[in-house]
Amino acid sequence: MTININEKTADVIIVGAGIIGSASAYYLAQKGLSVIVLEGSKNIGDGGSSRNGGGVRQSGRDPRELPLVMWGIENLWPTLSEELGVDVEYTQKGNLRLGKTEAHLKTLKGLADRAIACGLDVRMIDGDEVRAINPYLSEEVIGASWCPTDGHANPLTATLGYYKKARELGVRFITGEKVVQIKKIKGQVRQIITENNVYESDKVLVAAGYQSRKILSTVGIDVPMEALKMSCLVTEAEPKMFDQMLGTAEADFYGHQSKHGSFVFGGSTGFEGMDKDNGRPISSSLGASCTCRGIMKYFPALSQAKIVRSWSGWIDRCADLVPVISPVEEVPGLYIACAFTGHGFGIAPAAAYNIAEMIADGKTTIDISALRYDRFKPKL
Amino acid sequence: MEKVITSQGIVDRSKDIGPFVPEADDDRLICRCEEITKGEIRKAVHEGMYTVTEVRRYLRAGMGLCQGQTCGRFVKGIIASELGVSPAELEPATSRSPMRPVEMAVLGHEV
Amino acid sequence: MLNYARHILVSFFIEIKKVNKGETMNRITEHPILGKPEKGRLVTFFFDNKPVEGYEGEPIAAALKAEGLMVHRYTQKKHEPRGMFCAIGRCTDCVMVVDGEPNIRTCVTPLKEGMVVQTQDGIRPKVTDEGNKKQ
Amino acid sequence: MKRYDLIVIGAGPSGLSAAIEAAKRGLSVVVFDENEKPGGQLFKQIHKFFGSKAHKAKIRGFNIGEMLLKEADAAGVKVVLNATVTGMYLDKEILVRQENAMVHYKGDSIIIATGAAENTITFDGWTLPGVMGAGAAQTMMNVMGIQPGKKILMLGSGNVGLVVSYQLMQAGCEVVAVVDAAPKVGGYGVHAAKVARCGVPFYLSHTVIRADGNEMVEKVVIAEVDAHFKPIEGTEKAFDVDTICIAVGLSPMSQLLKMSGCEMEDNPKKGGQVPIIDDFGETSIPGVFASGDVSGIEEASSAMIEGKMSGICAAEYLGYCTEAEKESALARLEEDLDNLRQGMFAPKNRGQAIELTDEGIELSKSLLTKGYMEDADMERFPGVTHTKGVHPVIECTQNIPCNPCQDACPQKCIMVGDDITALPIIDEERACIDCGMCVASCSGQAIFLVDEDAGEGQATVTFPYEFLPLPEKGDIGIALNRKGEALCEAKIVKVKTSKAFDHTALVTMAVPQEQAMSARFYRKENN
Repeated sequence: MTININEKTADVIIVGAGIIGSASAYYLAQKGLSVIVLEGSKNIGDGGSSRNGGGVRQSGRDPRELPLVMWGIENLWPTLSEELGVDVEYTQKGNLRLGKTEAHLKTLKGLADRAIACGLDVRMIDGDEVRAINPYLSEEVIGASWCPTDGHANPLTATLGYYKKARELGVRFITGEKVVQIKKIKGQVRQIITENNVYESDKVLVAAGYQSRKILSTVGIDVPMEALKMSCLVTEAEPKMFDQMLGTAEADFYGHQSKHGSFVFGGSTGFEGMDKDNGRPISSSLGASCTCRGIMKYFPALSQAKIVRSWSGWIDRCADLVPVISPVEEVPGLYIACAFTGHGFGIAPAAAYNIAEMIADGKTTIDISALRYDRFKPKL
Repeated sequence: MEKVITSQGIVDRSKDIGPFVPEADDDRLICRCEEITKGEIRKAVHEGMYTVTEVRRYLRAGMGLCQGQTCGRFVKGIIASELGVSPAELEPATSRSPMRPVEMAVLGHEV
Repeated sequence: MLNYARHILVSFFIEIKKVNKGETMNRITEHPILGKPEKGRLVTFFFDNKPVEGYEGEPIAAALKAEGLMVHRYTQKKHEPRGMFCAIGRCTDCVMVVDGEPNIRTCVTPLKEGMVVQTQDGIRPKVTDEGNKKQ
Repeated sequence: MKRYDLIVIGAGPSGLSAAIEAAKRGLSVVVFDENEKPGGQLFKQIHKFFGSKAHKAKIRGFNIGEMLLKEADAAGVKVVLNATVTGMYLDKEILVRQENAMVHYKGDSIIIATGAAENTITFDGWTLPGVMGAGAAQTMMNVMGIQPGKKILMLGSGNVGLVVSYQLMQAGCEVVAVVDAAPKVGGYGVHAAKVARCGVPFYLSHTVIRADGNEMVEKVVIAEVDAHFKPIEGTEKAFDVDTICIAVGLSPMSQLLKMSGCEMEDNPKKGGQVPIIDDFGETSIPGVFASGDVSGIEEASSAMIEGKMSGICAAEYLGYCTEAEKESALARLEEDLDNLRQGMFAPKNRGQAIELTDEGIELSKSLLTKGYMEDADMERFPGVTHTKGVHPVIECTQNIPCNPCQDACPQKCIMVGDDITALPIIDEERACIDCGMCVASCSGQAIFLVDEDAGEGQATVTFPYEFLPLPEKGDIGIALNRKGEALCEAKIVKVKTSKAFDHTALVTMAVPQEQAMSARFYRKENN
């Protein structure tokens, strides 16, 4: 395919080259639309797409987004590596959401019951059954929710895989192109103004993570969300121990062992939302140590595993912890996909597939109307 | 030909950087830890991985035990050469704590 | 994780005659500028199940190098030999399995009496003989 | 939280110098270093340093390290070893691994002096055991007390490659060749000359093609390169070696600075990623300084001065000295630093093709391309005279910042002048008393005492000797020329050692008169 690189118009312009933007571009290109993706940073997938624990899970999710992720796990994830020509390391060996106290089990049961009502195969198991599935877990674990169809994948290769495939299909990705304004012409979205250029399209998808809010405000739209800094760490490669995705009721850690052998674990300090930064997602001096202590309570056997790297990133936490995936009728031509609240990776293929349908066809395979941008109401 | 990286740091990933042409030293190891070759890195550039960070994430070059302390320069140089830019125009990979591998039991033991 | 390796090997070889008698294949015994090196106590440790002598507190890699032992590990993917490269703990090429723990940087890890040092194969000890098979 | 006025990261020449200056002015100072021994690279450097008195010239690196440690101790600096700084965070906080625990510290100011790491190059077989950094070899022999190998090829003719080649021979190893892709020797000519006169061949415009061997290096193949550094087919040469040392420059270890959010730049002239700093090392974060190699690759001598500057600035930043005191101290240091940054090897002259000395004398081409001077080159330099009786012959032919020879001579025979990069001049009016202080004081081992007519058709040549075993009076051996080739029979007539010579022995040999200006080294056996 020959691409005119001076062309600044396309059928659709996407703001943000994370996994949502890249995958949406891929599915739109499959439908024959021309797409330009504008990315403010120098790297593809520089936000939450490269800074997450790699979970591809249904359990623990809100019923409003559950149908979407279930559909993706059924229809997209199993063949994704083949489709993209990149090993996304998808492993569907279940998710254990661990509890150490009765209160934890109550929380887990509440989540499980909600998911069962949506048709998900998830159940509560006791400590012995937990250790039958994962013998490395400590006696402190007294129970868990168990969803055998959950799993994990490599967010780095999955994001870059979508990018690579979309690029092959002719999608133009432009990095270092920071969008500062969306401008309507005669009542219709038209211009996408960056620090250095002006692009034009009748359809714009804003998928810029926490930075979406500022961009959306230029056309008078608001999504109640905030940037929240989260931290992860990675160990050296270790002999194969287990395949499951792990999480906890307390959310003190989550993660999995990657195909490479390294463990990728996220955790929290309790100061999330209060952490300072210097304009970059600089790690807190307390985060990695705290996460290690959390992990060792569950996995004493990992105490000698060496941490080689830690990192932090901002998630786009929504007021109700569920993403916004929506057309914006009051600003014709504008579409939103943001506020994934730190669990946007597993749902990304399904979300992007339906976003492409939403933009190209005006209707989606899965009903995502519960994720509309105008759903937010005050509590009283 | 216009440069791949503009003076404002804008990179159009669809700009033609020419085809991937195999070279005699493609089998040479560059990343000693993760055993990534020069050819793999060069190919990744032609698959769209234009930054040190992207190559790192795509191939694991520089993500092993030493965290790219030995190969970082090489990876940057190879990418720059494929893109026809100076290595100084590319950002090196981000520095991450801990600077040396630390056991979980030690990292978790703050005094 | 593999910590019992040490106990097995120490008890297995504690009575066996030392093979090297502290010979100094590569040691500099007297240097024109630095004079005679100050060294710690001569101790026995185990390299791939063989008792070897080295000086307490010197880097494990130094004690191995003194005996002419160059190959510290074989890589995971291509199974290629690797040895000391930077000697300051940065490049991580000299890692070995020490007292059951893999990926120990031997160029900066001080030698202790009775240490069990094994050639690393990928991320595990290289299976060399009976002692390893017992694991 | 443990807090200090100043935290210094890295106990090398720069870090220790910074800590001393700050502590002297009353700051509470802690220095962390990940190594078991302090001193950084100084403890690997067993050669005598260049410079002037202010730069601790003619003192061996590891002794400078000892001096700095004593000074630091006296000033009340706390030096913590085996302490790896694993991260640097907001509010000038660092996390330090000490033993099996992590300790948080905050500094009201932080000086990062983490130094540099060795660069390498790739070739087929570069991952084989036996291929190593020249610095690694230096660590092995000078710190660990282990020979890096028996037969070694050195890749790189910069000062590191040359100095380490010499040190390898001092450690009893054989250096089979010094190889460099550049057409000219990168380091000081005097360093090259002392390696060449031991018989080590130089292969300029050559590079390593591959290392062969099953489990470890057994052979190395080099080849000549063209103007574009591409190997020329058919020029391959093989050497049986067990070790290949790579000395192709250094890169700043600036990761902590980048992590902490200091503004960085990629500056090839400074060796890579460096923080953007002012003239005295302050980064974009107020109170955070970078000094020594981490802020740009230079020498230990300049790193010490930069460290002092940062230490003084940190003191002023925290109100421990006045701005006026700072300014006057900095002015003196700037002069010292400026002195070091002169001459043909100055940072500003990097990459320039220089053919004449400052004095207008044509440089020796043979020195630049083969590592040694041809006899005919010698006569045009001011250090070479033919006075009657014993007299110094100074084979110092490049403008390098160094002047200890001028102070060493009690008779004032040798003059460098105020410009310390000037070539030494012999004052033929003043009589040499054959004390040998100039020979021992020359960090470049470029001074010889020659008596061109010692009677009976013999001449005597006194040369510096830093190998074991020492020749003994009465030994008969072979005199070598500057290239290391056997010239003639030589008889050892005197071997002088002295504490003042600091481990440099002065060996005097008698050779036939006509070899007086050619014989420069000695070998016991005839190979």
